[in-house]
Amino acid sequence: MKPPIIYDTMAEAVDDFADGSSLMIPGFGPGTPWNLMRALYHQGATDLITISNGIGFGTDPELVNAGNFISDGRVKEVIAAFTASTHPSSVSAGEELIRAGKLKAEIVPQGTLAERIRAGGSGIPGFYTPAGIGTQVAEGKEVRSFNGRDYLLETALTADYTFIRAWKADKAGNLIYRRAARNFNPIMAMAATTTIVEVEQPIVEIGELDPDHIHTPGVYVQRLVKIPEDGTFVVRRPV
Amino acid sequence: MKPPIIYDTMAEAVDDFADGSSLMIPGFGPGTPWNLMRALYHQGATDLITISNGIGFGTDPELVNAGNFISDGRVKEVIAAFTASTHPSSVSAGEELIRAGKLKAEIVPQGTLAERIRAGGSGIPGFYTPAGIGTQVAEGKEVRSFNGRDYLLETALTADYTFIRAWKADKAGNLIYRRAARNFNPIMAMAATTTIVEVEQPIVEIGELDPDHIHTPGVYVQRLVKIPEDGTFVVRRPV
Amino acid sequence: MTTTEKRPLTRDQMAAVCAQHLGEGWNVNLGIGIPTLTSNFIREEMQITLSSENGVIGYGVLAGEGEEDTDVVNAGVQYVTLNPGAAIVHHADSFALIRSGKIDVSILGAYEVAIDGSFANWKTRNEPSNGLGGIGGAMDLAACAKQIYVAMQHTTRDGAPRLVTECSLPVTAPAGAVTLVVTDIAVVRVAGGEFTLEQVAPGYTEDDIRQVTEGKLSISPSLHEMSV
Amino acid sequence: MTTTEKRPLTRDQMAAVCAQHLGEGWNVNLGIGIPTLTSNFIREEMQITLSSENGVIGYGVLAGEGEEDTDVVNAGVQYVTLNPGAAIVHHADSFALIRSGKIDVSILGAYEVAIDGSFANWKTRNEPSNGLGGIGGAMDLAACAKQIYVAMQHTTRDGAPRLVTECSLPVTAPAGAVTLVVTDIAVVRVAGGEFTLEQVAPGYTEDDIRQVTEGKLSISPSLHEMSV
Repeated sequence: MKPPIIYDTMAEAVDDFADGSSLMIPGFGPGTPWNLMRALYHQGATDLITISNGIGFGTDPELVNAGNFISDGRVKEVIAAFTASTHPSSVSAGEELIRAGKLKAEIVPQGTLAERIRAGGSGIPGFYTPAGIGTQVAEGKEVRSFNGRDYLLETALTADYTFIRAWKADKAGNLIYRRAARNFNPIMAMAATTTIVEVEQPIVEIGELDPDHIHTPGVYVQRLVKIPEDGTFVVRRPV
Repeated sequence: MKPPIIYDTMAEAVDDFADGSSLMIPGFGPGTPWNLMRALYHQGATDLITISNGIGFGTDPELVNAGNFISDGRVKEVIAAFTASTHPSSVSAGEELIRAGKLKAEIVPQGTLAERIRAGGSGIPGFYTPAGIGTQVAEGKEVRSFNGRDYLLETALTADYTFIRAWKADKAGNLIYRRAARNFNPIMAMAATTTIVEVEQPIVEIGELDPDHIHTPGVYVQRLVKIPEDGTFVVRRPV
Repeated sequence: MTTTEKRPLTRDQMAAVCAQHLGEGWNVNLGIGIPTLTSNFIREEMQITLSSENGVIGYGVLAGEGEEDTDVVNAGVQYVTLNPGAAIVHHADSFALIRSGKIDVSILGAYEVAIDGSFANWKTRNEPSNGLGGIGGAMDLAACAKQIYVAMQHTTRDGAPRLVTECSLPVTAPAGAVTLVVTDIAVVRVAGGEFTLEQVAPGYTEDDIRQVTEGKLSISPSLHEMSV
Repeated sequence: MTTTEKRPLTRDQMAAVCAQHLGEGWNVNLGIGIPTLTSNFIREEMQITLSSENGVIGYGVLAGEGEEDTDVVNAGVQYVTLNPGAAIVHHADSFALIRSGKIDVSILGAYEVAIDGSFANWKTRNEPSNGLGGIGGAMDLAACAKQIYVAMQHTTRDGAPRLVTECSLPVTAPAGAVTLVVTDIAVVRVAGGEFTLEQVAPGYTEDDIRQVTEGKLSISPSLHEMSV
């Protein structure tokens, strides 16, 4: 395979991102590609479809998530496990837009979301899962019985782009994540056409990472960019 | 979770293995649980259902595979990606029994086999795959179109037991495999009710393995046994 | 049953009561809110494994101030510690574990629990399907964990019952999901199409609980005051 | 075209010809037999990644005698070397990679290839479905790789054609799978419902190939002798 292109800046890595694209955004607190998200925010991309665990509030210009784009009206559709707050008192811009019918939204159980992404990266167009049976989530979906139990048919998710947050990378694009920062990163890296990675540690020479320790093989990675010293390194508070 | 039970010998680890059980056997050359297989052979288990990549020739009493049990008439059903040789001149006992109608056999494309096992360990009862469309393998299976392409419905595989070959383990049952010895091991460890592991290196204390390096979390492991110094450590030749 | 000053449980005390209902060697998943506090009340000798939707298998107590590893969080994105023997998997493998039925109990928050074991915890309004909600891992857990415990306040802020005959909000799982409810004033078993009162908070009586509980409420022969 | 002594290709030479048909930066899967020999003929500057069904992504040449790592094997369970930058995944993730369409070409052995691009390589007899065969990863690869090259002898030991109008053995994949066939005497493109002869082994003529090929065989305008 051709090794990934290594960019000097986040802005260059997302420069050609096309309006109207779908974007998978990993992260569950740690593991969020804050730097690429901020760069894309400034790049100006609009008319997006976002796939992420939550849609975010988007109130912090330094910790950019889907919510920042939603608040600006730059998202046409969201697919997520959290589209509304669980507290009636805290309502995001996204929730208001969805309720007003101005933003298309699909709410997905988190395990189903993860498996749909994994399926998308695995050439599996559909699978059956028990999550959501007997709930609103099952509306309009095929129910099928296996061994006497009901399951829902769910379909694969893929995306034009994903932004990945890695701890270590080599120049072949092999990635290693740290602790719970792994979360959605490995499966989203598999499911997107263009996988762009922000890396915490200096990108090392090919051969320096143990093949047994790789979480995402380089074959899935198109672009790498080292997070600069003044970049966003950690989740500075629970979000 | 309760930590796995650590056995002193292979024989003790398989002592209560019940006749009529299903058994997943990993291995693709390396990664084969030779020691547990030999112990089970001597334990006397019969009437087995085996799930493995190939059914083996079973001609070597030291490198015991499904073939040794088949040759002895101790297997009632095989599920595998190779049930017959690709050379007409080399016919195994299993192939002869299957052709004679004396052994039930299901032949499965290797990727479908791996995914069915992964599904079995993941609470996914069925999924769609393109492999086998337009071939004998599709006979009797549901064909469904997604985005204009045809796929086969395939169902999950689970088993009563699996024997796992690990490189490293801690007393919590966390496992690490080495290089291509990984193959079917992680997914079979997830898909069996009772997962019994033979370990190459001394079983270390809890906390000595890096959580980021674990390939099989201990939650999937019921029994551990260290391979003795005179045990079978390597594939001594291509098989 | 003594009738002393009524002392409803604090959130920490509710978490402690949840911890008392865990079995030795269980694999446990803790939802956001009161459930995640439970990790602080689990005795080591119980050999409990806590796993979180985000793929952390084997975490421990909440991290102390200044001791946070910002890459180690639970389902509530609170900083936690890793126990020795922990393992990390990705999100799809984490839910593979959940769906495969290896979680003995998931403790979740909820708005309502009904007598048939159905419960509601993902939508704050009874509105048709419109893509809105906060499901998180709850539906996977509700469908696949061996048991679901719910930890919640016994009533709404307005005093309306949360233990009900039928959920008024869209359900997270249909009948048969919830087996136990721990509230600020009671521990209630859910089985056989009814609630069974097993424990009351200090100072509370059967009647106190009955007044704020909708749906059939039986009394356990072993009803007793909580030890908190 | 010169007519000199006929020199059919050795297995190694066939592998070398396969290697000549790989594109820069391709992800390549090599089947058991002649295809696995191809790994020895790939130039480093081609930036080819070889991956194997068993989850080895980025292997290199066959291991020399005495240099075998018994945990590093290819799809044929031959000892190979790992290239710098290799990564290991488990079997399900390996086929996730294959099914997702990221393999540019898989080179496989076969018994027969038909003019429509269907091919047969998993059953040695034309018998009904009885659970017998050696499929391995071939059906997944045939369904999902961007291209399938077949490396095989041009005829059976009895001299019967293996390039045929229609496969007589049960197929591994229906029409549209195989794009190129490399045999001991020819390189044949498969497209548009016909074979197109592109290269011949030293000393062979169009007519030599036509005599042992069934099904429509066109001649490429750029027909030339193989460089081996």
